Amino acid sequence: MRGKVKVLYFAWVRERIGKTEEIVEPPAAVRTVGDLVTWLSARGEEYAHAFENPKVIRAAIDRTHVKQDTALAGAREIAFFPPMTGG
Amino acid sequence: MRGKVKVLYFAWVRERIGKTEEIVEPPAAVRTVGDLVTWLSARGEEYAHAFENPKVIRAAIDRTHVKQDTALAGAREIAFFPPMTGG
Amino acid sequence: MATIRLQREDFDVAAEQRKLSEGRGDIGAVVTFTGICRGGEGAEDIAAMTLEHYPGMAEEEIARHVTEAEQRWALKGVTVIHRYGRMVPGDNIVLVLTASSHRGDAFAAAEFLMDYLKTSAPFWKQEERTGAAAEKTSWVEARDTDQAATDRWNKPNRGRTAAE
Amino acid sequence: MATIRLQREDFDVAAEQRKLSEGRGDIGAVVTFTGICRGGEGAEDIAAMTLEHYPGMAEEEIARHVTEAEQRWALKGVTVIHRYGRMVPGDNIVLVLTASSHRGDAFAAAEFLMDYLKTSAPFWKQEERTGAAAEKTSWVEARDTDQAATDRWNKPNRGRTAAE
Repeated sequence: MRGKVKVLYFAWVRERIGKTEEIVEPPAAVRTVGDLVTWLSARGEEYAHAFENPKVIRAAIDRTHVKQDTALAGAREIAFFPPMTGG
Repeated sequence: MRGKVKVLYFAWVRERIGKTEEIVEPPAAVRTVGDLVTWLSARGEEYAHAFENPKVIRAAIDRTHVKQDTALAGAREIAFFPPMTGG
Repeated sequence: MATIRLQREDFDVAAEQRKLSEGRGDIGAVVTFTGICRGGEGAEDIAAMTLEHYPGMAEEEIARHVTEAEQRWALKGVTVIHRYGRMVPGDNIVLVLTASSHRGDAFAAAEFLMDYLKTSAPFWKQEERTGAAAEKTSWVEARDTDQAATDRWNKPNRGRTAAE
Repeated sequence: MATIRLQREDFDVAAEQRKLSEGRGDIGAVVTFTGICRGGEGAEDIAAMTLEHYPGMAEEEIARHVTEAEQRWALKGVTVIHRYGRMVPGDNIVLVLTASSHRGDAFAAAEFLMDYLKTSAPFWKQEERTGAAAEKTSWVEARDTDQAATDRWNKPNRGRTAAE
Protein backbone atom coordinates (compact mmCIF):
# COMPACT_ATOMS: atom_id res chain seq x y z
CA MET A 1 0.00 0.00 0.00
CA ARG A 2 1.02 3.63 -0.37
CA GLY A 3 0.96 6.34 2.20
CA LYS A 4 -0.18 6.62 5.76
CA VAL A 5 -2.90 4.59 7.41
CA LYS A 6 -4.51 4.70 10.84
CA VAL A 7 -4.23 1.49 12.87
CA LEU A 8 -6.42 0.75 15.91
CA TYR A 9 -5.87 -1.88 18.61
CA PHE A 10 -8.43 -3.33 21.01
CA ALA A 11 -8.55 -5.51 24.13
CA TRP A 12 -5.36 -7.48 24.84
CA VAL A 13 -3.84 -6.49 21.48
CA ARG A 14 -4.12 -2.88 22.67
CA GLU A 15 -2.74 -3.78 26.11
CA ARG A 16 0.28 -5.62 24.71
CA ILE A 17 1.16 -2.90 22.20
CA GLY A 18 0.43 -0.19 24.75
CA LYS A 19 -1.42 2.07 22.32
CA THR A 20 -5.03 2.52 21.28
CA GLU A 21 -4.12 3.82 17.82
CA GLU A 22 -1.31 5.14 15.69
CA ILE A 23 -0.54 6.31 12.16
CA VAL A 24 1.86 4.04 10.25
CA GLU A 25 3.40 4.20 6.78
CA PRO A 26 4.30 0.70 5.66
CA PRO A 27 6.38 0.15 2.51
CA ALA A 28 4.71 -0.68 -0.81
CA ALA A 29 5.52 -4.38 -0.42
CA VAL A 30 2.96 -4.58 2.43
CA ARG A 31 -0.09 -5.45 0.38
CA THR A 32 -2.40 -7.52 2.58
CA VAL A 33 -3.64 -7.58 6.15
CA GLY A 34 -1.29 -10.50 6.81
CA ASP A 35 1.65 -8.52 5.39
CA LEU A 36 0.82 -5.67 7.74
CA VAL A 37 0.75 -8.03 10.75
CA THR A 38 4.19 -9.34 9.77
CA TRP A 39 5.55 -5.82 9.24
CA LEU A 40 4.13 -4.54 12.55
CA SER A 41 5.50 -7.60 14.41
CA ALA A 42 9.01 -6.56 13.43
CA ARG A 43 8.63 -3.10 14.98
CA GLY A 44 9.37 -4.21 18.53
CA GLU A 45 8.84 -6.74 21.27
CA GLU A 46 5.43 -5.36 22.24
CA TYR A 47 4.19 -5.87 18.66
CA ALA A 48 5.78 -9.31 18.42
CA HIS A 49 4.00 -10.27 21.64
CA ALA A 50 0.64 -8.92 20.47
CA PHE A 51 0.85 -10.76 17.16
CA GLU A 52 2.66 -13.90 18.35
CA ASN A 53 -0.29 -16.08 17.34
CA PRO A 54 -1.65 -14.54 14.12
CA LYS A 55 -4.43 -17.14 13.96
CA VAL A 56 -6.30 -15.57 16.83
CA ILE A 57 -5.96 -12.02 15.53
CA ARG A 58 -9.06 -10.56 13.88
CA ALA A 59 -8.93 -7.53 11.58
CA ALA A 60 -11.28 -4.93 10.18
CA ILE A 61 -10.72 -2.47 7.34
CA ASP A 62 -12.85 0.64 7.52
CA ARG A 63 -15.08 -1.01 10.13
CA THR A 64 -15.77 -4.22 8.19
CA HIS A 65 -14.37 -7.63 9.15
CA VAL A 66 -11.69 -8.83 6.71
CA LYS A 67 -9.45 -11.87 6.33
CA GLN A 68 -5.66 -12.01 6.50
CA ASP A 69 -5.36 -12.12 2.70
CA THR A 70 -7.52 -9.05 2.09
CA ALA A 71 -5.71 -6.27 0.20
CA LEU A 72 -5.02 -3.05 2.09
CA ALA A 73 -5.44 -0.85 -1.00
CA GLY A 74 -7.72 2.10 -0.26
CA ALA A 75 -7.92 1.41 3.47
CA ARG A 76 -8.23 4.46 5.75
CA GLU A 77 -8.59 2.67 9.09
CA ILE A 78 -7.33 -0.80 9.99
CA ALA A 79 -8.15 -2.42 13.33
CA PHE A 80 -6.64 -5.47 15.06
CA PHE A 81 -8.32 -7.28 17.94
CA PRO A 82 -8.89 -10.72 19.53
CA PRO A 83 -12.02 -12.81 18.84
CA MET A 84 -15.05 -10.92 20.06
CA THR A 85 -16.79 -11.67 23.36
CA GLY A 86 -19.74 -9.28 23.46
CA GLY A 87 -23.42 -10.01 23.85
CA MET B 1 -68.62 -47.29 32.80
CA ARG B 2 -70.73 -47.37 35.93
CA GLY B 3 -72.45 -44.52 37.67
CA LYS B 4 -72.60 -40.81 37.19
CA VAL B 5 -69.92 -38.64 35.65
CA LYS B 6 -69.54 -34.89 35.18
CA VAL B 7 -69.17 -33.74 31.59
CA LEU B 8 -67.84 -30.27 30.67
CA TYR B 9 -68.10 -28.50 27.32
CA PHE B 10 -66.00 -25.61 26.03
CA ALA B 11 -65.97 -23.10 23.13
CA TRP B 12 -68.24 -24.03 20.21
CA VAL B 13 -68.97 -27.48 21.66
CA ARG B 14 -70.45 -25.64 24.67
CA GLU B 15 -72.32 -23.20 22.41
CA ARG B 16 -73.86 -25.92 20.28
CA ILE B 17 -74.95 -28.07 23.23
CA GLY B 18 -76.08 -25.00 25.13
CA LYS B 19 -74.58 -26.10 28.46
CA THR B 20 -71.28 -25.59 30.24
CA GLU B 21 -71.58 -28.85 32.17
CA GLU B 22 -73.93 -31.63 33.19
CA ILE B 23 -74.02 -34.92 35.07
CA VAL B 24 -74.73 -37.95 32.89
CA GLU B 25 -75.12 -41.66 33.64
CA PRO B 26 -74.25 -43.64 30.53
CA PRO B 27 -74.97 -47.39 30.34
CA ALA B 28 -72.23 -49.94 31.07
CA ALA B 29 -71.65 -50.53 27.35
CA VAL B 30 -70.16 -47.02 27.07
CA ARG B 31 -66.54 -47.89 27.80
CA THR B 32 -64.36 -45.38 25.94
CA VAL B 33 -64.29 -41.67 25.20
CA GLY B 34 -65.43 -42.47 21.65
CA ASP B 35 -68.36 -44.53 23.01
CA LEU B 36 -69.41 -41.56 25.15
CA VAL B 37 -69.31 -39.22 22.13
CA THR B 38 -71.56 -41.66 20.20
CA TRP B 39 -73.93 -42.03 23.16
CA LEU B 40 -74.12 -38.24 23.75
CA SER B 41 -74.70 -37.61 20.01
CA ALA B 42 -77.90 -39.65 20.22
CA ARG B 43 -79.32 -37.49 23.01
CA GLY B 44 -80.60 -34.73 20.74
CA GLU B 45 -79.96 -32.48 17.76
CA GLU B 46 -77.76 -30.07 19.72
CA TYR B 47 -75.44 -32.96 20.70
CA ALA B 48 -75.47 -34.39 17.17
CA HIS B 49 -74.48 -30.95 15.87
CA ALA B 50 -71.69 -30.51 18.43
CA PHE B 51 -70.22 -33.94 17.69
CA GLU B 52 -70.98 -34.09 13.93
CA ASN B 53 -67.26 -34.29 13.14
CA PRO B 54 -65.73 -36.44 15.90
CA LYS B 55 -62.24 -36.01 14.41
CA VAL B 56 -62.04 -32.39 15.53
CA ILE B 57 -63.30 -33.11 19.04
CA ARG B 58 -60.65 -33.16 21.76
CA ALA B 59 -61.25 -34.74 25.17
CA ALA B 60 -59.76 -34.68 28.64
CA ILE B 61 -60.35 -37.03 31.56
CA ASP B 62 -59.69 -35.50 34.97
CA ARG B 63 -57.86 -32.59 33.32
CA THR B 64 -55.48 -34.66 31.19
CA HIS B 65 -55.70 -34.93 27.41
CA VAL B 66 -56.90 -38.35 26.25
CA LYS B 67 -57.60 -40.09 22.94
CA GLN B 68 -60.95 -41.38 21.66
CA ASP B 69 -60.07 -44.97 22.59
CA THR B 70 -59.15 -44.18 26.20
CA ALA B 71 -61.26 -46.08 28.76
CA LEU B 72 -63.63 -44.05 30.93
CA ALA B 73 -63.19 -46.31 33.98
CA GLY B 74 -62.52 -44.25 37.08
CA ALA B 75 -63.17 -40.90 35.43
CA ARG B 76 -64.69 -38.17 37.59
CA GLU B 77 -64.69 -35.31 35.08
CA ILE B 78 -64.73 -35.58 31.29
CA ALA B 79 -64.37 -32.52 29.06
CA PHE B 80 -65.04 -32.06 25.34
CA PHE B 81 -63.72 -29.14 23.32
CA PRO B 82 -62.38 -28.09 19.90
CA PRO B 83 -58.63 -27.92 19.12
CA MET B 84 -57.03 -25.33 21.37
CA THR B 85 -56.18 -21.82 20.20
CA GLY B 86 -54.53 -20.16 23.20
CA GLY B 87 -51.13 -18.59 23.49
CA MET C 1 -39.19 -21.89 41.20
CA ALA C 2 -41.82 -21.61 38.50
CA THR C 3 -44.65 -19.08 38.59
CA ILE C 4 -47.83 -19.97 36.70
CA ARG C 5 -50.82 -17.65 36.75
CA LEU C 6 -54.11 -17.40 34.91
CA GLN C 7 -55.72 -14.01 35.32
CA ARG C 8 -58.23 -11.62 33.84
CA GLU C 9 -56.11 -8.50 34.49
CA ASP C 10 -53.06 -7.33 32.53
CA PHE C 11 -49.49 -8.24 33.52
CA ASP C 12 -46.31 -6.15 33.77
CA VAL C 13 -43.44 -7.73 31.84
CA ALA C 14 -40.77 -5.65 33.61
CA ALA C 15 -42.12 -6.43 37.09
CA GLU C 16 -42.19 -10.16 36.32
CA GLN C 17 -38.65 -10.03 34.95
CA ARG C 18 -37.47 -8.14 38.02
CA LYS C 19 -39.12 -10.66 40.40
CA LEU C 20 -37.36 -13.48 38.66
CA SER C 21 -33.85 -12.08 38.31
CA GLU C 22 -33.36 -9.38 40.97
CA GLY C 23 -30.56 -9.91 43.44
CA ARG C 24 -29.22 -13.00 41.70
CA GLY C 25 -25.76 -13.37 40.22
CA ASP C 26 -26.39 -16.72 38.53
CA ILE C 27 -28.72 -15.59 35.74
CA GLY C 28 -27.00 -14.62 32.51
CA ALA C 29 -29.90 -14.74 30.08
CA VAL C 30 -33.58 -13.83 30.30
CA VAL C 31 -35.95 -14.39 27.39
CA THR C 32 -39.47 -13.01 27.44
CA PHE C 33 -42.22 -13.75 24.97
CA THR C 34 -45.24 -11.45 25.01
CA GLY C 35 -48.26 -12.46 22.91
CA ILE C 36 -50.40 -9.47 21.96
CA CYS C 37 -53.95 -9.23 20.58
CA ARG C 38 -53.70 -8.21 16.91
CA GLY C 39 -56.19 -6.02 15.04
CA GLY C 40 -55.82 -7.91 11.80
CA GLU C 41 -55.65 -6.40 8.35
CA GLY C 42 -58.36 -5.42 5.89
CA ALA C 43 -61.93 -4.19 6.01
CA GLU C 44 -63.17 -6.60 8.64
CA ASP C 45 -60.66 -5.99 11.37
CA ILE C 46 -60.71 -7.65 14.74
CA ALA C 47 -62.50 -5.39 17.21
CA ALA C 48 -61.97 -7.63 20.23
CA MET C 49 -61.21 -11.16 21.27
CA THR C 50 -62.54 -13.26 24.14
CA LEU C 51 -60.42 -16.02 25.62
CA GLU C 52 -62.23 -18.94 27.24
CA HIS C 53 -60.30 -21.46 29.30
CA TYR C 54 -60.78 -24.65 31.28
CA PRO C 55 -60.04 -23.60 34.87
CA GLY C 56 -57.94 -26.13 36.71
CA MET C 57 -56.81 -28.01 33.64
CA ALA C 58 -55.18 -24.91 32.11
CA GLU C 59 -52.91 -24.46 35.14
CA GLU C 60 -52.13 -28.18 35.32
CA GLU C 61 -51.35 -28.48 31.61
CA ILE C 62 -49.01 -25.47 31.71
CA ALA C 63 -47.34 -26.84 34.85
CA ARG C 64 -46.70 -30.20 33.11
CA HIS C 65 -44.89 -28.44 30.26
CA VAL C 66 -42.95 -26.16 32.60
CA THR C 67 -41.73 -29.29 34.41
CA GLU C 68 -40.74 -30.84 31.09
CA ALA C 69 -38.89 -27.66 30.09
CA GLU C 70 -37.04 -27.69 33.43
CA GLN C 71 -35.96 -31.26 32.74
CA ARG C 72 -34.81 -30.55 29.17
CA TRP C 73 -32.94 -27.29 29.78
CA ALA C 74 -30.88 -25.77 32.59
CA LEU C 75 -33.32 -23.12 33.79
CA LYS C 76 -32.97 -20.77 36.75
CA GLY C 77 -36.58 -19.64 36.63
CA VAL C 78 -39.77 -19.78 34.58
CA THR C 79 -42.87 -17.56 34.63
CA VAL C 80 -45.98 -18.21 32.56
CA ILE C 81 -48.98 -15.86 32.75
CA HIS C 82 -52.01 -16.37 30.51
CA ARG C 83 -54.95 -13.98 30.52
CA TYR C 84 -58.58 -14.86 29.89
CA GLY C 85 -61.64 -12.72 29.23
CA ARG C 86 -62.13 -9.97 26.64
CA MET C 87 -59.18 -8.17 25.04
CA VAL C 88 -58.84 -5.49 22.38
CA PRO C 89 -56.02 -5.09 19.82
CA GLY C 90 -52.79 -4.10 21.51
CA ASP C 91 -53.66 -5.86 24.78
CA ASN C 92 -51.27 -8.41 26.22
CA ILE C 93 -52.50 -12.04 26.12
CA VAL C 94 -49.67 -14.25 27.31
CA LEU C 95 -46.24 -13.95 28.88
CA VAL C 96 -43.54 -16.62 28.95
CA LEU C 97 -40.34 -15.72 30.76
CA THR C 98 -37.33 -18.03 31.04
CA ALA C 99 -34.06 -17.42 32.86
CA SER C 100 -30.84 -19.39 32.53
CA SER C 101 -27.09 -19.07 32.79
CA HIS C 102 -26.79 -19.16 29.02
CA ARG C 103 -28.93 -17.91 26.19
CA GLY C 104 -29.43 -21.17 24.28
CA ASP C 105 -31.41 -22.77 27.09
CA ALA C 106 -33.51 -19.68 27.76
CA PHE C 107 -34.44 -19.29 24.07
CA ALA C 108 -35.24 -22.98 23.52
CA ALA C 109 -37.36 -23.28 26.67
CA ALA C 110 -39.39 -20.13 25.90
CA GLU C 111 -40.12 -21.27 22.36
CA PHE C 112 -40.96 -24.81 23.54
CA LEU C 113 -43.41 -23.45 26.13
CA MET C 114 -45.10 -21.15 23.61
CA ASP C 115 -45.48 -23.97 21.07
CA TYR C 116 -47.12 -26.20 23.69
CA LEU C 117 -49.30 -23.41 25.05
CA LYS C 118 -50.66 -22.91 21.53
CA THR C 119 -51.54 -26.54 20.93
CA SER C 120 -52.18 -28.16 24.30
CA ALA C 121 -53.21 -25.58 26.91
CA PRO C 122 -57.04 -25.50 27.07
CA PHE C 123 -57.77 -21.97 25.80
CA TRP C 124 -60.07 -20.94 22.96
CA LYS C 125 -60.22 -17.59 21.20
CA GLN C 126 -63.39 -16.04 19.89
CA GLU C 127 -63.13 -12.95 17.67
CA GLU C 128 -65.45 -10.00 17.19
CA ARG C 129 -65.00 -8.16 13.89
CA THR C 130 -65.62 -4.63 12.70
CA GLY C 131 -67.39 -3.51 9.49
CA ALA C 132 -70.04 -5.65 7.83
CA ALA C 133 -69.14 -8.57 10.09
CA ALA C 134 -69.56 -6.54 13.28
CA GLU C 135 -72.50 -8.56 14.55
CA LYS C 136 -70.78 -11.90 14.12
CA THR C 137 -68.36 -13.58 16.45
CA SER C 138 -66.31 -16.53 15.31
CA TRP C 139 -64.09 -19.10 16.98
CA VAL C 140 -60.49 -18.99 15.85
CA GLU C 141 -59.50 -22.21 14.11
CA ALA C 142 -56.42 -24.13 15.15
CA ARG C 143 -53.61 -23.89 12.62
CA ASP C 144 -51.62 -26.81 11.25
CA THR C 145 -48.45 -24.72 11.50
CA ASP C 146 -48.87 -24.54 15.27
CA GLN C 147 -49.06 -28.32 15.49
CA ALA C 148 -46.00 -28.60 13.23
CA ALA C 149 -44.10 -26.20 15.51
CA THR C 150 -44.99 -28.35 18.51
CA ASP C 151 -44.01 -31.57 16.77
CA ARG C 152 -40.46 -30.25 16.24
CA TRP C 153 -39.79 -30.79 19.96
CA ASN C 154 -40.37 -34.53 19.68
CA LYS C 155 -37.44 -34.99 17.33
CA PRO C 156 -34.23 -36.36 18.81
CA ASN C 157 -31.58 -33.85 19.87
CA ARG C 158 -33.95 -31.06 20.79
CA GLY C 159 -32.72 -30.91 24.37
CA ARG C 160 -29.69 -28.87 25.43
CA THR C 161 -28.63 -26.64 22.58
CA ALA C 162 -25.26 -26.03 20.98
CA ALA C 163 -25.43 -22.40 22.08
CA GLU C 164 -24.62 -23.04 25.71
CA MET D 1 -37.83 0.97 12.11
CA ALA D 2 -34.82 -0.42 13.92
CA THR D 3 -33.32 1.18 17.01
CA ILE D 4 -29.63 0.50 17.69
CA ARG D 5 -27.90 2.08 20.65
CA LEU D 6 -24.55 1.70 22.39
CA GLN D 7 -24.53 3.29 25.78
CA ARG D 8 -22.80 3.31 29.13
CA GLU D 9 -26.03 3.69 31.15
CA ASP D 10 -28.58 0.95 31.92
CA PHE D 11 -31.66 0.34 29.77
CA ASP D 12 -35.31 -0.25 30.66
CA VAL D 13 -36.69 -3.37 28.98
CA ALA D 14 -40.33 -2.38 29.56
CA ALA D 15 -39.85 1.14 28.21
CA GLU D 16 -38.17 -0.20 25.06
CA GLN D 17 -40.94 -2.75 24.56
CA ARG D 18 -43.58 -0.04 25.01
CA LYS D 19 -41.87 2.27 22.49
CA LEU D 20 -41.84 -0.48 19.94
CA SER D 21 -45.36 -1.88 20.29
CA GLU D 22 -47.56 0.84 21.79
CA GLY D 23 -50.56 1.94 19.75
CA ARG D 24 -50.05 -0.72 17.09
CA GLY D 25 -52.53 -3.42 16.20
CA ASP D 26 -50.24 -5.32 13.85
CA ILE D 27 -47.81 -6.79 16.40
CA GLY D 28 -48.77 -10.20 17.76
CA ALA D 29 -45.45 -11.33 19.22
CA VAL D 30 -42.63 -9.57 21.04
CA VAL D 31 -39.49 -11.44 22.10
CA THR D 32 -36.92 -9.82 24.36
CA PHE D 33 -33.51 -11.16 25.24
CA THR D 34 -31.72 -9.58 28.18
CA GLY D 35 -28.09 -10.51 28.76
CA ILE D 36 -27.04 -10.05 32.38
CA CYS D 37 -23.61 -9.92 34.04
CA ARG D 38 -23.14 -13.15 36.02
CA GLY D 39 -21.24 -13.51 39.26
CA GLY D 40 -19.88 -16.93 38.41
CA GLU D 41 -19.59 -19.87 40.76
CA GLY D 42 -16.86 -20.90 43.18
CA ALA D 43 -14.23 -19.22 45.30
CA GLU D 44 -13.00 -16.80 42.68
CA ASP D 45 -16.22 -15.16 41.69
CA ILE D 46 -16.55 -12.39 39.19
CA ALA D 47 -16.54 -9.06 41.01
CA ALA D 48 -17.04 -6.91 37.93
CA MET D 49 -16.70 -6.88 34.18
CA THR D 50 -15.58 -4.16 31.80
CA LEU D 51 -16.82 -4.11 28.23
CA GLU D 52 -14.60 -2.46 25.63
CA HIS D 53 -15.96 -1.78 22.15
CA TYR D 54 -14.92 -0.37 18.80
CA PRO D 55 -17.00 2.81 18.47
CA GLY D 56 -18.42 3.23 15.02
CA MET D 57 -17.82 -0.32 13.89
CA ALA D 58 -19.98 -1.78 16.69
CA GLU D 59 -23.03 0.19 15.53
CA GLU D 60 -22.36 -0.60 11.87
CA GLU D 61 -21.85 -4.31 12.48
CA ILE D 62 -25.07 -4.57 14.51
CA ALA D 63 -26.94 -2.60 11.83
CA ARG D 64 -25.74 -5.02 9.14
CA HIS D 65 -27.17 -7.98 11.05
CA VAL D 66 -30.40 -6.18 11.87
CA THR D 67 -30.83 -5.54 8.13
CA GLU D 68 -30.16 -9.22 7.41
CA ALA D 69 -32.69 -10.25 10.07
CA GLU D 70 -35.27 -7.92 8.52
CA GLN D 71 -34.68 -9.59 5.16
CA ARG D 72 -34.92 -13.13 6.53
CA TRP D 73 -37.97 -12.71 8.79
CA ALA D 74 -41.16 -10.66 8.72
CA LEU D 75 -40.37 -8.18 11.48
CA LYS D 76 -42.42 -5.20 12.63
CA GLY D 77 -39.64 -3.74 14.72
CA VAL D 78 -36.18 -4.42 16.16
CA THR D 79 -34.31 -2.82 19.05
CA VAL D 80 -30.72 -3.64 20.00
CA ILE D 81 -29.03 -1.92 22.93
CA HIS D 82 -25.51 -2.89 24.02
CA ARG D 83 -23.84 -1.36 27.04
CA TYR D 84 -20.12 -0.72 27.48
CA GLY D 85 -18.03 0.21 30.50
CA ARG D 86 -17.92 -1.45 33.92
CA MET D 87 -20.71 -3.69 35.19
CA VAL D 88 -21.24 -5.76 38.33
CA PRO D 89 -23.11 -9.08 38.64
CA GLY D 90 -26.83 -8.58 38.10
CA ASP D 91 -26.35 -5.60 35.77
CA ASN D 92 -27.92 -5.66 32.32
CA ILE D 93 -25.45 -5.93 29.42
CA VAL D 94 -27.45 -6.30 26.23
CA LEU D 95 -31.05 -6.13 25.03
CA VAL D 96 -32.42 -7.57 21.80
CA LEU D 97 -36.10 -6.95 21.15
CA THR D 98 -37.96 -8.25 18.09
CA ALA D 99 -41.61 -7.72 17.15
CA SER D 100 -43.57 -9.59 14.52
CA SER D 101 -47.08 -10.70 13.64
CA HIS D 102 -46.20 -14.26 14.59
CA ARG D 103 -43.98 -15.80 17.21
CA GLY D 104 -41.76 -17.94 14.96
CA ASP D 105 -40.23 -14.92 13.24
CA ALA D 106 -39.74 -12.97 16.46
CA PHE D 107 -38.00 -15.91 18.19
CA ALA D 108 -35.74 -16.75 15.25
CA ALA D 109 -34.68 -13.15 14.63
CA ALA D 110 -33.87 -12.52 18.31
CA GLU D 111 -31.76 -15.67 18.56
CA PHE D 112 -30.02 -14.92 15.23
CA LEU D 113 -29.13 -11.40 16.40
CA MET D 114 -27.78 -12.64 19.72
CA ASP D 115 -25.65 -15.31 18.05
CA TYR D 116 -24.13 -12.71 15.71
CA LEU D 117 -23.67 -10.16 18.47
CA LYS D 118 -21.62 -12.74 20.37
CA THR D 119 -19.31 -13.60 17.49
CA SER D 120 -19.11 -10.58 15.20
CA ALA D 121 -19.93 -7.37 17.06
CA PRO D 122 -16.64 -5.76 18.21
CA PHE D 123 -16.96 -6.02 22.00
CA TRP D 124 -14.50 -7.55 24.45
CA LYS D 125 -15.12 -8.49 28.06
CA GLN D 126 -12.53 -8.21 30.80
CA GLU D 127 -13.28 -9.76 34.18
CA GLU D 128 -12.21 -8.79 37.69
CA ARG D 129 -12.33 -11.63 40.22
CA THR D 130 -12.76 -11.84 43.97
CA GLY D 131 -10.71 -13.86 46.45
CA ALA D 132 -7.08 -14.76 45.75
CA ALA D 133 -7.43 -13.56 42.17
CA ALA D 134 -8.77 -10.15 43.18
CA GLU D 135 -5.80 -8.23 41.80
CA LYS D 136 -5.91 -9.85 38.41
CA THR D 137 -8.09 -8.97 35.49
CA SER D 138 -8.46 -11.32 32.56
CA TRP D 139 -9.91 -11.10 29.08
CA VAL D 140 -12.80 -13.48 28.49
CA GLU D 141 -11.96 -16.02 25.80
CA ALA D 142 -14.26 -16.57 22.83
CA ARG D 143 -16.08 -19.89 23.01
CA ASP D 144 -16.35 -22.41 20.19
CA THR D 145 -19.99 -23.01 21.10
CA ASP D 146 -20.79 -19.38 20.25
CA GLN D 147 -19.28 -19.78 16.80
CA ALA D 148 -21.19 -23.06 16.34
CA ALA D 149 -24.43 -21.26 17.29
CA THR D 150 -23.71 -18.59 14.69
CA ASP D 151 -22.86 -21.13 12.00
CA ARG D 152 -26.32 -22.71 12.32
CA TRP D 153 -27.79 -19.70 10.53
CA ASN D 154 -25.80 -20.40 7.37
CA LYS D 155 -27.53 -23.73 6.83
CA PRO D 156 -30.27 -23.84 4.20
CA ASN D 157 -33.86 -23.40 5.40
CA ARG D 158 -33.05 -21.18 8.33
CA GLY D 159 -35.22 -18.35 7.02
CA ARG D 160 -38.97 -18.13 7.66
CA THR D 161 -39.96 -20.72 10.21
CA ALA D 162 -42.71 -23.31 10.24
CA ALA D 163 -44.27 -21.63 13.25
CA GLU D 164 -45.80 -18.72 11.34
